[in-house]
Amino acid sequence: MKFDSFADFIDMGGYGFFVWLAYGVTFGCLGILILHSLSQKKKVLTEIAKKMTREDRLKESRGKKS
Amino acid sequence: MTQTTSTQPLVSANNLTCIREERVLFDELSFDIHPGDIVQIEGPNGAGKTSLLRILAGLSRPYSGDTSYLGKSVHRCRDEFNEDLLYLGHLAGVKSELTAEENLNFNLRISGYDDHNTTDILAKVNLSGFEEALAGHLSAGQHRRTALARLWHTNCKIWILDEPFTAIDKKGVEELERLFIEHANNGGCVIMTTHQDMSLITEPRLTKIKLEYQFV
Amino acid sequence: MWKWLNSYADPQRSYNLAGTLLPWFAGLAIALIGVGTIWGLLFAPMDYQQGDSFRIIYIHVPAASMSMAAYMGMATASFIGIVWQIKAADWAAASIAPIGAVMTFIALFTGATWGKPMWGTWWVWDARLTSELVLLFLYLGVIALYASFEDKVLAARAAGILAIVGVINIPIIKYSVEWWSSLHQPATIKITEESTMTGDMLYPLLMNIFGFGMMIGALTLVRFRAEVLARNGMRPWVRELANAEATK
Amino acid sequence: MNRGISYTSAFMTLLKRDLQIAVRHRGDIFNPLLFFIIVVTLFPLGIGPEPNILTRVAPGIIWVAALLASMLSLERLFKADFSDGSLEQMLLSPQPLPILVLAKVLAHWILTGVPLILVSPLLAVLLHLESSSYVALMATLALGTPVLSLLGAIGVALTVGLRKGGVLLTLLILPLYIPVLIFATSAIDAAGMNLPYDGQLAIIGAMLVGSLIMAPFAIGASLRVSTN
Repeated sequence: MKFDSFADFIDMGGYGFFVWLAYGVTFGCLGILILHSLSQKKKVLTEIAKKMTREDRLKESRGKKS
Repeated sequence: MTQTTSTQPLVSANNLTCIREERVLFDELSFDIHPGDIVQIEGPNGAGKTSLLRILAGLSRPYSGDTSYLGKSVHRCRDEFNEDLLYLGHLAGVKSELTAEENLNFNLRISGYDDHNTTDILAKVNLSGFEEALAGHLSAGQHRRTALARLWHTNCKIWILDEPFTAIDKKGVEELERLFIEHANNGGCVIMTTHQDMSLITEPRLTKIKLEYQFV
Repeated sequence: MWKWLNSYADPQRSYNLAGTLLPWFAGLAIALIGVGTIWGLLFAPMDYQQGDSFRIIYIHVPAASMSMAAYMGMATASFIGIVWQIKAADWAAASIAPIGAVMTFIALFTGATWGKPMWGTWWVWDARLTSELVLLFLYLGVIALYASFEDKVLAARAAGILAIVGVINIPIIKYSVEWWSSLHQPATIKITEESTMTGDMLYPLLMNIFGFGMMIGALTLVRFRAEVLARNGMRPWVRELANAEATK
Repeated sequence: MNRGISYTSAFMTLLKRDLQIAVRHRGDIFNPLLFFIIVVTLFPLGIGPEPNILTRVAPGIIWVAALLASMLSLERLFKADFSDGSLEQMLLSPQPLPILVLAKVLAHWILTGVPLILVSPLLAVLLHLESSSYVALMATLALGTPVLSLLGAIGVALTVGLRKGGVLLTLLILPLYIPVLIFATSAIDAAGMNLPYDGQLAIIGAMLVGSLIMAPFAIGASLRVSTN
């Protein structure tokens, strides 16, 4: 452990603001990217499901006409 | 192992699948077109007629499957295929800033011809006297005829025509039909789409390929 | 030669393969980045020149090196997709692009926060920062081009051509920017080369570089799976999955 | 029916046609040129008329304006041919596509690049460019603008089928223009200080040769994709 206290660790030898800004933004971006990537699968599948119901309706209406 | 015989298909489609915007237009479509065939692609709007013609012409790539020319995959012999192909799409490929003559001249030269007499050819499509007129000033029918004029000066065997009769009057349609029959009798083939009824080219002479509207 | 790749071009197989690989990549990434970052922040010795601000290196350098590597990966996938017409490669390229762009952004941002205490300014037109900025533009171009085609088969091919053109140009751009900055570098700003690192400083860095690589791999797999589903919406196996999702 | 037309003859046919169309459509030639001139004249109004400052920034201004003008005019390179179907005919022509594409790019350069080179000394006067840099300015423009046309045509070919291509095009091709910009302006700077600048010119020349060889293939491939 290179720091004597927790306050020291946060202070980062006076550079705390910059170090924590860099780490914060990095992990923030990564978090958003990860969540976005994970949510894509669900989004795609619900969209396909929606499209399938649309197609069913289209088939029905065509079936009635002919 | 195929021998080059008269029965060898000029163009064949092998298991063509076309998917546009996640919709299947046609799936595993196969057919052969032999010399002498006049083929009409039929189907409702949105069934993929134009897409099929563009795939056959090599402008679009199918999702899977391929087309072949004289038994060889078109990918392998694109230059030879292009030399034997005359394609006219929805859009005429006629520049409104150029005169009818310049347009025809350019279109022929870009396909490799250099010994043509544009005045004679334009006369065949009833454009005598309009040689010097800017294509932009011509009527829709005359505009179309400027594009179609190429059909009268070509040695391509494969004609792929998307709605060739659009804006053409009855007499003009008949002339075109006669030209198609003559071309087919000379060992060529015509693949086309049209919503108009033809008077000369009818059922036994005409082969139809029906495309259904696919829901999936 | 490409037969082995072709067998994985089948969408369902590649979807499942990506699924089996994913936990390994994700697990390794979390472990490596976790250990590397804590080690770097807490236990690595302080740099005698830059003090504790140098600890930004543990995310800056991995992000910067991976931003480049991701572009190479994307361009390679595009190349395979275009030349051998393997659609799975196109989908992979499409999945890497946004990840690479985020990496590039992180590299730029952490570079700026490191630059402020070191050089006294958030941004300098330093060769490395400038090339990184250009790389970000290249990524955004690929993403924007992919997004603007309705038909994603075409979109992938168009974006692929652009990615390949970009790869040919990256060395030229990099060289010209370096040459340009050596010409215009104001004398007052001295860029400290990374001073020779002791093992204690280096190991967490290597862990994080490797960990970022694994993380990119894992994210690519996640996005790749979604991309496979989106592009194969007409296949029965995808429809089954969609039905299962809808009834859930 | 004779079909033995040579590559050169096909190239010349297309080049002649494009020039002919442009002559009948004069706005296409003058608009980018006017844009170039107006952008350059805006700079002194924006940064003040001191000759010293203008001399310092003149190479950059002229070159950035040239980049923008080239992009503005490039947008229409394939658009008309795409929307009236002549592009399809070119793609199906038995002539090799890279040759046809090269003819189109050359026509574009003659119509937009050459006027730009000719008018540049006038703008250099307005911006108080060092008198020793005039030759360098024209030489870099002469070697550099064809590179802009060739690289830009790749982006145009990729976006020709899209309805909203404009901003996207900027994003796609401006990064590729950076090396040309860097070497061209530094050559002019060097000439202003009476230093040799043949090294920079040689590099731009190398870029020209490289893009002449590779760009037509990339443009052709892009056209096949975007007209699909």
